[in-house]
Formats: sequence, C-alpha cells, structure tokens
Amino acid sequence: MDNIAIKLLFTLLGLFIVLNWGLIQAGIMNKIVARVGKRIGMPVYQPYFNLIKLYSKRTSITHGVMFYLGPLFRLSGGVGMFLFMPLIFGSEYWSNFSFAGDVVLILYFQFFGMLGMALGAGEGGHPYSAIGVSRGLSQWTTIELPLTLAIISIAIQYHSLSFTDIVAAQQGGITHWTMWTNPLATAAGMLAFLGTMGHSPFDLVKAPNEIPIGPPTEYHSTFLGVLRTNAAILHVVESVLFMNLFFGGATSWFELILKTFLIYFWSVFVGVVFPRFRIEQSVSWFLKVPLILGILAIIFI
Amino acid sequence: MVRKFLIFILIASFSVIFINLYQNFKGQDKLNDLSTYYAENEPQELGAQNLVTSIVVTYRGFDTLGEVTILFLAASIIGFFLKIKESDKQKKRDLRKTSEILETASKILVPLIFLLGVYVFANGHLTPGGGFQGGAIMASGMVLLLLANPEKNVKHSLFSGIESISGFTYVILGLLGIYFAYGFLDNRVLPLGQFGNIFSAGLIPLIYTFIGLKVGSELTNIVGNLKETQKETE
Amino acid sequence: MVAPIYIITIPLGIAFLIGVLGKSNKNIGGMFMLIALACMSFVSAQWFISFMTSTQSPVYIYTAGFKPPFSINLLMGLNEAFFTLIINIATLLGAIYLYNNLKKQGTNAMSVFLGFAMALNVMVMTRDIFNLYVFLEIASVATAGLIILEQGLKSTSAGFKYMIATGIISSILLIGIIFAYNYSGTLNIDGLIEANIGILKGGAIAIFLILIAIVLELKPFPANGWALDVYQGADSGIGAMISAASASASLYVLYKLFAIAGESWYPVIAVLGIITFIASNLFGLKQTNSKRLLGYSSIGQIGLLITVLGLSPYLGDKFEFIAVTLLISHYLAKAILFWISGIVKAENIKNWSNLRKKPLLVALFGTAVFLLLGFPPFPSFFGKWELVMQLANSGQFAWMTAILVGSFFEGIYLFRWFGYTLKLDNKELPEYKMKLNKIIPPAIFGVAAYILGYYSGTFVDAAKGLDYIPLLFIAFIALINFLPAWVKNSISLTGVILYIAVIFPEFDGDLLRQIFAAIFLGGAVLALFAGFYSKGKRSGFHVVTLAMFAGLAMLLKADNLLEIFYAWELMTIGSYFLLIRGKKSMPHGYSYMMFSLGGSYALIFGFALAFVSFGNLDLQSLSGITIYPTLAYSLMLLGFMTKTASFGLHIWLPGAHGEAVVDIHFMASAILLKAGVFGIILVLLGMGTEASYAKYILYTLGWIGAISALIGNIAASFQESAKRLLAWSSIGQLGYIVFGLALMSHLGWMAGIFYTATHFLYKGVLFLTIGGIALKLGTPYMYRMGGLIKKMPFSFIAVLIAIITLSGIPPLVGFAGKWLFYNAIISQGLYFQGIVVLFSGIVAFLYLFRLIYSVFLGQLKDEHRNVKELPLCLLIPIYILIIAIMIISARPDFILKPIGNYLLAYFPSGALNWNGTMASTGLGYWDGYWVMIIVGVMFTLLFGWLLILNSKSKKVKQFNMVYAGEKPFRPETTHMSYNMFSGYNKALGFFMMPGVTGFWNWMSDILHDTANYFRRIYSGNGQSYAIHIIAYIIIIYLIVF
Amino acid sequence: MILNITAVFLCIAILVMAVIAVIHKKLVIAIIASGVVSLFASIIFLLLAAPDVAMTEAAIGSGLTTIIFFYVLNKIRKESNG
Amino acid sequence: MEYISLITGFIMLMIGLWGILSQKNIIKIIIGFTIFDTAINIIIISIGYISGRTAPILDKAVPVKDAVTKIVDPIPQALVLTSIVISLGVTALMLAYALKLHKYKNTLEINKFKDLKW
Repeated sequence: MDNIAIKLLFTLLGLFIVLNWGLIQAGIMNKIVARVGKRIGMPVYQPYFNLIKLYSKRTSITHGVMFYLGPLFRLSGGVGMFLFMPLIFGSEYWSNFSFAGDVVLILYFQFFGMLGMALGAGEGGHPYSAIGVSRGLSQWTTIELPLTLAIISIAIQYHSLSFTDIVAAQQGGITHWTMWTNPLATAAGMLAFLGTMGHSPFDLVKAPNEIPIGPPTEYHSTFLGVLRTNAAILHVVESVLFMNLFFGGATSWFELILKTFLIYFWSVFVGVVFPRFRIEQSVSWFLKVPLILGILAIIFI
Repeated sequence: MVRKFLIFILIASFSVIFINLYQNFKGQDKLNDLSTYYAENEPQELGAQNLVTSIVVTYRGFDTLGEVTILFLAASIIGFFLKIKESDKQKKRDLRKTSEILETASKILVPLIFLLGVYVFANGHLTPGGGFQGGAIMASGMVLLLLANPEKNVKHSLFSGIESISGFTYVILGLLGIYFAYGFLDNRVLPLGQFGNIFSAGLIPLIYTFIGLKVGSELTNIVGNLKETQKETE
Repeated sequence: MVAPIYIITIPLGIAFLIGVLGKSNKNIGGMFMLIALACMSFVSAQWFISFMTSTQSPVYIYTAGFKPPFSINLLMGLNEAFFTLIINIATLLGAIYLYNNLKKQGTNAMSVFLGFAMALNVMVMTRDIFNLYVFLEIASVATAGLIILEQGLKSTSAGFKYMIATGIISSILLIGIIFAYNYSGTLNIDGLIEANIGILKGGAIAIFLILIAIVLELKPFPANGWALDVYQGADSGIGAMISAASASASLYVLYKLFAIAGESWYPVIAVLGIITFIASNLFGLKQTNSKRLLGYSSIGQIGLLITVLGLSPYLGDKFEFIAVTLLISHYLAKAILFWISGIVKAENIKNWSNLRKKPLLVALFGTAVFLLLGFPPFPSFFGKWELVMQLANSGQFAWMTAILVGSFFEGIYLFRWFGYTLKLDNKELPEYKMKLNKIIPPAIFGVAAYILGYYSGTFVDAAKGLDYIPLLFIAFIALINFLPAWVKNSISLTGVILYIAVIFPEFDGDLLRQIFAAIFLGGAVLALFAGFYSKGKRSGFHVVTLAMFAGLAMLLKADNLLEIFYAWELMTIGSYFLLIRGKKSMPHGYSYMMFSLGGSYALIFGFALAFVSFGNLDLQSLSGITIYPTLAYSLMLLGFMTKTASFGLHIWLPGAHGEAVVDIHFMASAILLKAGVFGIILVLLGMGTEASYAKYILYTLGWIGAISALIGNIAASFQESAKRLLAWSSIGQLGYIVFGLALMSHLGWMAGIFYTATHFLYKGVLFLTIGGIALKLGTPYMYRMGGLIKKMPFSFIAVLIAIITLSGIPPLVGFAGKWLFYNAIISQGLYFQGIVVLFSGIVAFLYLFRLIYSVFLGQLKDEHRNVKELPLCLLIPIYILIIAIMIISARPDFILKPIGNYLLAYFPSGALNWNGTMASTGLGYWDGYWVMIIVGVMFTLLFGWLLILNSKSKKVKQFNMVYAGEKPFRPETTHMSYNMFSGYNKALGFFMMPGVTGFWNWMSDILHDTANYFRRIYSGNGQSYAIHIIAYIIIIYLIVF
Repeated sequence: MILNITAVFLCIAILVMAVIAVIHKKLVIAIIASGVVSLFASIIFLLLAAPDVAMTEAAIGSGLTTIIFFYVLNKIRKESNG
Repeated sequence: MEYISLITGFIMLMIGLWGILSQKNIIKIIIGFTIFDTAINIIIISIGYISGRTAPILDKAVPVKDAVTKIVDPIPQALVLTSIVISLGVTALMLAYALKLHKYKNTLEINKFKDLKW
C-alpha cells in the first residue's frame, strides 16, 4: 500500500466495475424471473435506462434536511461496505481499504444504510413510510441473528475475524471452502442472505407493487436514482461478503463475477418459488430454522 | 368456658413454679447476719426500741421516702384525674338523713380516734405502729366524720397544705442528715436520748410524726376526692 | 461536684412544694418544675463530663449513714451518669413540650411528672433491689398517672390495661426479691452477686422471677399488648417519655441485674429480644395508626437492644460502643417522632402529608427515619456496622441474618410512611400551627443526632479517613435553602468544581478511579449546569444532589470497607430524595428504597464475611474470602447489582426514572448506575477467577447481564413514554457492562470499562435532550410529539449522533465497544451469552429509531407550532458531551490505550496490541482513525455529488405529500408512533410477560398477610393481655429450667 | 401447740373468705369478704409476731380499702341507674 | 407455723390470680388484686418468722443483750409495711380508673373496652 492515491484510483475503478455488474446482474435476474413466468420480460439493460431517466428529472421536492440526507446515508452505507471489503484475494490493489476493519466492521456498517433510509423516510412525514420502516427494522433484527451466529462459528473455526485470513484459509479447492468444512454455518448464512437481499419471501418492505407502503414512499427523481444505484452496489457487495465468508473468496475478477452471480441467483431462485411472508411470519420463521442451524453451527464446529 | 379452663391450666402451671420455689425453703432457726447486726447494735446506733420502725425510718429510710412519694403521687393523680368540673358543683343531691346513732356516736368516737392516731405515730419507735398506721387511723376518723354529716365537704386546700408541708419538711430532715450526721436520712441529727423514753432515737419520732400527718391528709384527700365525684353525678 | 443525692431530693422537695401552691398560680408551679428538671440535668451532666474527662472513680452514696448491706446505697458511676443524663434531658425537654398540658391539669400533674423523672433516676442509681422495686412501682404509678394526662376513653382504658399489667409484673418482682433475700440473706445487689444463689434450685427460680419481671417491663413480644395500647392511647409527649426515658432506665436496670443471673441467661435474653424485634417490626407492616406504629417500632428497637445485651459475650470490648450508639439513636429518633406526631396530630399515617406544610418538620421526620435505620451521618450507622462486624467475628451468622431481616422490615414501613409524607397531597388536611415549646425539643434532638453522629464516628478507627468537608458544605447549602434556585445552583457548582480540584490529584496513579471520578464529578458539573433551566426555589434539591455526589466521591476515595459502605448509604439517601421528587414517583421511590435497603444489608453481610476472613477492613480483604466465599461474593454482587438494576432487581428503575425531571433523570441514569458498576469491579477484582466457586458465580453473573441486556432492549422498544424507553435502555446497557465485567478477561473488562465511559457520554446526551423536550412539551408520551426537527434542529443532531453511537454504527465510538465485545466473546468462548448480548445490541436499533422518529420526524403537531429550541443551559452540556464523543470516535486509542495498560496489571494475557491507531487482537483488527477518515471523505464526496445533481429541489409545506396514495389531512393521522412495533410484539411479545414484578409483588403480599394474621393476637382485652403475661412467664420458665 | 391449731383454723377461714370474695356474684358481698380477708390476715400477722404489720393491715387493709371500694361501688350503682 | 401460713399465702395467691384473670367485672379484678397483694404480704412475713420467737420490740419482754436469740427477723416486716401502703395506693388508683371507665361506657365489663386493638 505504497501510497493512498493509487489505492484510491483502483478502488474507484473497482466501484465502477461493481456498479455496472450490479445493474447488468439485476437486468439478467429480471429476465430470468420473467422467463420463469413465461413472459418476455424487460431488456437486460433496462436498469441503465431507469437510472438515466431518474437522474435526468428536472424537478424534485424535499421535506427537510433529513429527507434530503436519507438517500445519501443509504448510498454511503453501500459504498462504505464496498470500501472496507477486500474483493480479490491476494492482490494488493483490489483489497480496497480493508486494512481498516474486519468482518465486524462490515456487519455493523450494514446498519449505516438502514439508519439513513429509516430517518429519511421518517422525515418524509407520510405514515406509510414509517410503517414500512418499522417492518423493515423488525425483520432486519431477526435476519441478523443467524448471520451473527454463522460469522461467530466461522471465527471460531478459523480463529480470526479478518477477511484476508478467512479467505486465505479457504484457498485450494472446493473441499477447503467453508461450505464444505462448516456446512451448518453456510446453511444459516445463506438463509440469512435471503433476508438481506430482500427478495420474494421477505420483500414485504421494498416490494415493487407495495411502493406506497415501503419506506421510499416519498422518494422520486434524483433521490430515487441514488437509491437505485445503491441497490445495485449493495447486492454485489453483499454477495461478495457471503462469497468471501462461505465460498472461498475470489482470486480473479472472473471468479468473483461468476460466484456473485450464482449467490445472487440463489436468492432469486428462492424468491420465485415462495410467496411473500407477513412480518410476524418472517420474524418467527427466522427464529425457528435459521436460528437452530446457527446454534448447531456453533456447537459442532 | 374454654377460656376458664385455659386460665385454670395457666394457674396450675404457675403454681408449679412456686412449688419449686419452696422446694429448698427451710425454716430458719436463727437470724441471718443482716438482722443479727440490726438486733445487736441498733440500740447503740439509733436508740429506738421498735426495731421495725428503726429499719423503716433510718436503715431503709430511702424506701419509706419512696413509699411516701407513691402515696403522694396516687393522691395527686386521683386529684387531677377525678377533677370536678365547675359546672357540676352546684347540683344538689337529695340527702338521706343519717341515722341518729351514727351522728351521736361519731361525736364521741372521732376525738378518741384522733387521740389514738396521735399516740400511735407519736411513739412509733417505742411500741409497734408508726407513721403509716397512725395516719391510717386518723384518716378513718376523718371518714367517720364524713359519713356522719354527708353534706359537709373535705377542705382540699387545707389537707393538701398539710400534706405538702410535712412532705417538704421530711425531705429537709433527710438533707439535715447529710450536713449534721453521716448520710441522707440519718437520725443522729438529734441526740439519741435515753433508751426507751419518748424523746429518744434522734429524728425517728419527728420523721414518723410528719409521715403520719402526710399519710393521714393524703388518705383523707383520696377519700374526699372519691366522695366529691359522687356529688358530681347526683 | 454537686452530690448526686440532690438529683433525688430537689425534684421531691419541689414536687411537695408545688402541692402547696394549689390550683391558683400554676405558672409558678410550672417554673419550679422546669428549674428542678434543669438542676437534675445539670448535676448528672457535671458528673458525666467529669467521668468522661478526668479519671473520676465511681462514687457510692450511703443513705442513713451506714455501709451498704445494712442500708440502701446508690452508685454514681460512668454508666449511671450517662443514663441519668439522657433521662434528665429527655424529661426536661418533655416537660417543656408538655408545658401546656401539664398547666391545664394543674400543679398535681406537675408533681406527678417530677415524681416520674425522680423515680427513673433512682431506678438507674440504686444498688438495693427492694429499693429498685419501690421506685419501679413509683415510676409505673406515675406513668399510669401521666397516661391519663389527656382525658379520654382511649387513654383511660390504656391506663387501666397498663395498671393491670404493671400490677402483676411488680408483684412477681416482689416475690422474686423476697425469696432472693431469703436465700442470700441480703437485699443489696452486690451482696446478691457474691451470694450467687443461682446454684440452689429455689434461688435460681427467685432470680428467674426477678429477671423475667424486668424483661416484662421492657415489653417483650407476646406479652406487650398493653404497651401498644399505652403508646396509642397516651398523649404523644407522654409516649415520647415512655419510649425514650423509661425504656432506657429499665434497660439499664436489666443490664445491672444481669450480673446476678450469670452466663446461662445470655442466650435466653438474646432469643427473647430477637423475637420481639422481628415480630413487632413485622406487625408494623400492616399498621396504619401513626402512634401505634411508633409503638411497634419502639418496642422493636428495645427488642434489638435486649438482643445486643444478650449477645454481649460475642461482642467483646465493642459491646459498650454498640449498645450506647443504638440506644442513643433509638432515644433521639423515638422522641423526635413522638413529638412530631404530637404536633401534627394525624391519626392515619396517610394524612401525615400534612407535615409538608412545615419543611422543618419534614426535615426532622427524615432525620428520625434515617437515624432509626442506621444511615451514615448518624451514630446508629456505626453501631450497626460494629454489631455486624463483631457478630461475624464470633461466627454468629444466624444472629446477623435475624437482625438484618428485622431492620429490613422496619425499613419497609418507615419508608412507606415517609413516602406518604413526601408525596400524598395535603390540600384538604386541617391546618395546624407549631407552637414554640412544641418545636424546640425535637429540633434540639435533631441537631444532637448529627453532632453525636460525628462524635461516634471518631470512636470507630476505620472511620478516621472519612473527611467531613463535603458534609459541612451540604449543611451550609441546607441553611441557605430559601435563596432562589440559580443562586444555590451557582454556589454548589463552584463547590463541586473546587472539590474536583482538591480530590482529582489523589487518583492520578489509579486510572480506574480517574475514569469513574470523571464520570461522577464531571457528570455532577454538567447536571448542576443543566439545573439552571429551573426557575423558582427548588427547595431541598441542591442539598440532596450534593449528598449524592459527596457519596459518589467518597466511594472512590474510600480505602476501607467501612468508608465504602458509608459512601454507599450516603449516596442512597441522596438518590432516594432525588427520585422521590417526581409527581407520581411515590411507589417507585419506595420500591427503589426497598431494593437499595435489601442491597445494603446484603452488602454489609458480605463485608462482614470479608472482614472476618481477612482480619481487617481494608480493600485487600475482598480478595480471598475463606468463610462461605460463594455466599459472601454473591451477596456483595447482589448488593451492588441493586444499583445497576440488573435482571431480577430492575423493576424499580423504569418507574423511578420515568417520573424524574430532566437533570435528575440524567444524574440518576448516567451517573448513579455507574456506582453499582464500580462496586462490582471492586468485588470481581477481589474474587479473581481461579477459585472453584468463582467460575460458577461469574457464569451466573454473565447470564444475568445478558438477560438484562435482552429484556432491557426488547422492553424499551414497546414503551410509549420516552423517559421510560430510555430507562429500559439504561437497564439494557448496564446489562452489557455487567456481562463485560463477568467475562473476567482483558478484552471483557476493556469492553466493560469503555462501555461505562461511553454510556455516560451518549446516554447523557439522550437524557438531557429528551428530558428537556419532555419538560418543554409537558408530556413524556412520544405519540403526542412529532416533527420537532423543524423547531429543534440542534437537539435533533445531538440525538442523531447519540443514536449512532449507541447502536454501534462504525464511524462513531459505539462501534469500538461492539468490536471489543465481539473479540472478547469469541476469545472467551461464552458463545450463547454472547449471542444473547449481540442480539440485544441489534434489537437496540428498534427503540432508537422509534425514539428519534416519533420525537423529531413525522408531522409537527398544531399545538407545538411555537415551541422554541431547548434552553441554552441544557444545550451547552449536551454539546460538550457531543464533542467528547466525536474526539473519542476519532482517536479511540486516547482511552483504550490507558485502559489497556491499567488492565495489564490484572489480566496480563489477551491484551490489545497497537501499531499506530490500529488496534488488533488475536482475532481481528480495527483502525478507528482510518475508518473515521474514509467514511468522512466518502460521505462528503457523495454529498457534493448529490448537491450537484439535485440542487434545485424546493421545500414543500407539511401536507404536500403527493407521491403516494391518498392525501392525509390532519397531523394526528400521519403519526404512526402509537404501538409501533406491533408485528414484532406479536412474535416476541410472550417473552415480555412482567414475570419479575409479579414475583416481587407476591413476596411482599406474603409478608403483609403473615403480619395481618399474627397481629390479631392483640385483641384489645386488658385481661387477655394479663393472661399473655402469665403464659409468657410460664413458657420461658419451661424453656429455662 | 394451740397456736398451730388456731393458725390452721384461721387459714381455712381466710381461704374460704377469699374464694367467696372472688367468686360471688353480688359485688357488695365480695367487697365485705375482701375486708374480712384482710382482717384475718392481720390476725395471722399477729400470730407471726409482726405487730406493726398487723396494725397497718388492719387500719389500711380492712379499714380504708373497704371504704374506698364502697364509695366507688356506691357511685357506680348510682350512676348506672341515675 | 410459718409452713402453714406459707401454704395459705400460696393458695391465696392462686385464688387472687384466678380472680384477676377470669372475672369479667373490673371491680372483681381489683378485688383479685387486693387478695393477690395480701397473699404476697402473708408470704413475706411468714418467710421472716422464726418459730418460738417474739416481735422485734426491745422493751421489757426482750432485754437488749439477748435480743439476737429472742426476736423474729425484722426486715421482712419493714418491707411489708411499704408493700401494704403501695398496694393501697395502686388499688385507689385502679378504682379511680374503674370510676372513669364506668363513666364512659356505663358498664364494668372488661371486654367492652376493646377499641384499642391490633
């Protein structure tokens, strides 16, 4: 890490790649979901058009400072997670600023975005946004539980909380991946992944046809644009997180793209099959199967 | 009924305690050392013939002081406790005329009783008797008078006057004991005088007269108070 | 030196003289009485001083000029001088108090009073047993007379019952005396001691009769129905005389006659005393008549003194000190309480709230209550401490528990009563005026209590270190209570700052105490500064706040167990008065006091075990307790955990803090709870980890911490009132700290201490802002607030920063605590407790959002249109705390490094190793400084980018919500803060059943039902009381022989 | 010897009187019985060679106590039907 | 001789106690008390009695020098003097109480005065 400037350049480049890959991935996934429903579905580059449309809007209204800063918090949450996440194992340039924090930092950074969105929606003044936020938060707390259990069991297994060590320990073939050596933790983790992605069984909060109920009720034009860019980045970074933890990280960009696609595909695959949960159902569901898996993961390391 | 039975059991077990108390009580054959001391050198020290009086007045004079205060307290408590409210004083009561015999008998008997009372506490140190007995006799004389003519009332101020003065002089006599003799209530303030005649045994007769006066007036006070409240209700 | 005989002759002579004065000139009679009593007190004072100062040997007074066996003699030794002095002072002040009553009854009553005083003196001084009987009889006749001073059915029937009872008792005494004379041949007490007639069966029974009569005179439990009626029936002034003067006289008589009884009697007396103490205090629970309750309490205290007498072989040389301090405290407290009840004349304890019309009376009432229960500045504190220590020293743990349980019962009804006085409204209660002669005696005794408290402190060697400057400063503030609040505020502020300057250098070596000193005293400065918001007088507030902070400062400065306990109790008093100030805070203040009382008794038990196993009182004795170590450590932890409101002991906190005003809320939560943490640290440092029992205790402590964290956070998210939400969240945070400490590892303690410091910072911000807003809007309920961001931007920013820190979101300092916890849990291996703690950390996010959303965001209510920003005096302390948070967030190593070095001494392994600003443990690494910079830079870049994109968005009015469904028209409908997490509640609601409150209510119900059932024994029938006396004698006889 | 026989008679008499004083329904009889009890007691004191005490007991015990009792009884009966 | 009086004193004690505890009427209770006190006085005197001896008056019958072998123990007699007068005072006070109690509730039953309880 001879000097910060080069590192900054590579991080920006990485961010650009991740943003594009996020949008393309979203487009592909929509296409697949449509195909499953025997529909043609919108073109793969549709997300690009959405972004361009949103950013080119001339008028926008704001309900106050916090409303204005809400999407900003959200975006900085997504970008922040990206900054502290080592993308490519072994390469000096692609490990972004991961020297500053370990898994715990990433785990708690997720809240940063959550908080921003919640406060912004709250400022909006519309009651439906508050309902959406309270639902999102309650669901989120129970999602975190199996994830924390999984991370702790990994930490016990690899005696370390830093990404580089965890990924290093998983190098050398499928059999070294955590998925293989610690299947219970991976199962708990992947179930929690469903919750984080916000796809079908747990998408009550940001469900497309429930816009009026979800948190971004009042957001429009540039604000919505910022939210959509963050959504793209966040999905990729989340899948990179799970990749590093459970599927042996990536030694090259191609491996990263392939693995993130497959991980993301897992949540879409489940999303298509299962109907939407109500809040009580999702909260109690998370406290049943994933929780038990997490506990077992810790007991049987 | 159960309560009575319970009390009976209580008393039975109480008597068990006393039986054990008597267990090693053996009749005394000779005086214990305390009373032998009194018997031997009481005549030289105090010069009173009646041993009991000497113990009561001097040796254990402090008890008698306490004793007198009890009566004094009882009298004053009854005094302010049964106080007659001013409003009831005027109510007259229908008097039953006392019988003829009582009236005339009391005229003769009362002076005799007073004389006996004075005699008893005058030479308390010679013959049995003393302040308390003399005072009680005087009080019974007064009661006889009250019975004889019920409409007359006890002059409380007079009797409480006598009572206080005699009490006060009793305390002063005690204090004199400290200055002139060896201790509080010691009777060697006055000369012991010739053993057996009226003016012997130092202060004892003097103290006993004052006790007699005090007890007499106190008891009359008590009876008077009880009698007066009677008026209150008629 | 005036001859002691004058103590007897003066009152007698004047009593007779007054009789002469008759009814006419009562005033002169009154004057004479007072002069007589004054002379008596002067003589006994003269003797007492000469005994205390010069080496005056005891003096025998021979009546009738003959040596003792042949005549009655009186003794004037040190004990006699002391007892006659307290009796004469009590009767003198009692006479002043009763002057009008006595005058109304005339000179007879005055001479009876003089007779009463004289009789008590002689009872104390006489060495002849028959003389003792006579003067005991005088005293009972005089008391019977004084009872009916206030004519009435109640007093007459009480007097009659008294006459029956004392008649039987004195006859039994007479029988005992006669048979003792018959066996020993002498009536003199010294003669009886030598004659030792105990060996004979009959002689032993004679002594039994004498002693049982004296014990009956002291109103032992089953046979004291008559005494209670006397206390209830008689005039309060007389009640004071009986409970203060005649009780001490009979106690001394029992002590005097004890020499005759010999060794076998000690356990019997102790058992009788403890039964009386516990039973009468237990019955006090259900009592509503004030005078009868005072009767129960004084009988209980006498029972305690009898127990102390009975346990004297175990108390060694400390016996005199304990007996005197406890007697003096009972004597002063009971006299004050009876005199106040005479002034306020309220039958039911509920309408004692009438007392508040005269603040002096409330102060006196408080002094008496705390004096009785043995709180710091008073002599009974030292007495009770020495009692427990000596009992522990001789291994009498059963006795210790019995005494502590008894005084806990007493604490229950006394504090309930005090709570009624402070809080119930007294509009419609009758007006009363405080005549001068009625207020002087209690005032004198009140002042005497404090002076004697200080004086008795000098006797206890462990208490040498206590510095009394803060207490003097508090007394000074108490005097200027009439000044307006801001004047007092500034004086106390300067006082605290000066005190910090004085004591802070003392801690320079010891970092732990420095942190806690910063929290306590820094918090004090901020709280007092925030106190400027209140207008008006705020009477009593500053005295009490300074008492709390003095207690906290002393807690840090303490270097032995006594000073810790002293500071702990002082702090409890201060905090009780603070918490009770809230409008509806009576039940909560009461439950707070109950928990802290129970906690302090557990504490003193633990300290006693530590003292015994180590030999002396300094702090090292906490480590390596050998006798019942598990019990000692768990009791001490329990004691300290009452203050940190951990699970099971937490039910007082939400109510107490929910009702407190803004700066009190800040003091109570941010500062007071840390005192408990400091205590736990001391105990855990002492306990160490290697002992077998230690593992077990630490495991349970860990679970308690974890569960209280979970319960605290989940409960907080369901609260409707903002202040209760914060109170529950403090329970959660304290649960964190307790869990951290229970880990007993370097990282665990680092996390715990770091959390204590940061909790003070961000919770301070939250309390001050939310408290200020609740004060401004007049309601703590969140669903009535909303949209305040427009009106109070600064407080919004402060709360936002506090929320980010509390939930542990990275850039700010909260994350450091979470990170430390993560590493500590994984390295320590306590996974399941760890999971519970981490889960509750995440749940914390719920109520934080609810707090900030319902207070600041959403729609602004119509009535809050003209609400202005928080007053400056609140904002300044808030922003000081904010700046502190920011500094520590940027450079967390400013605090973490010193803590690390400090903890190395205790936990060498598993320390944080630093390079530059990056902290790394065996597991992970974290660099606060770089995280702060990266997030900062990124945030500003994105903010700039958003500004460029969206600079032209225009602000819209409140209801312009076009982008979603239909348009709501009134602000109420657009506020969704009521029952916010209902979904969550349905899923996890079962977990939140109020189990613990149910448990504690069930416990107190049992106590009250037993009390109600057993007190039926006092059926009111004089005859049955006589039966109880006889039965009592028989039972004791059967036990003894 | 005769001394003991008289003492025994006296004691039986005093006990009988005491029982009457305590048990009897009518108050007047009870009070008179208690007066007689203290009279017999003073005689017993004489037998026990205690002249002082005998005189006191006679004067105070049987004399004044009984009078006080009668006064009080009289007043109570007057008040109850008055 | 003293044995007989001791036993009578003891039995009288029990009768007095029975009077105090079982009788309902207040006057009866006071009578019980007087009997109780007289019994105690009898016991005290009988303790001091030495058979075959005369009263402790040193007049012609008892010359001073051989008083020690002739007189009975004087001390109990002194004590009884005090205790008789005490019992008088106490009884007078009790009767005054009885008077007042009667005035309030117009009855002499002890169990009618139960308003001070629990």
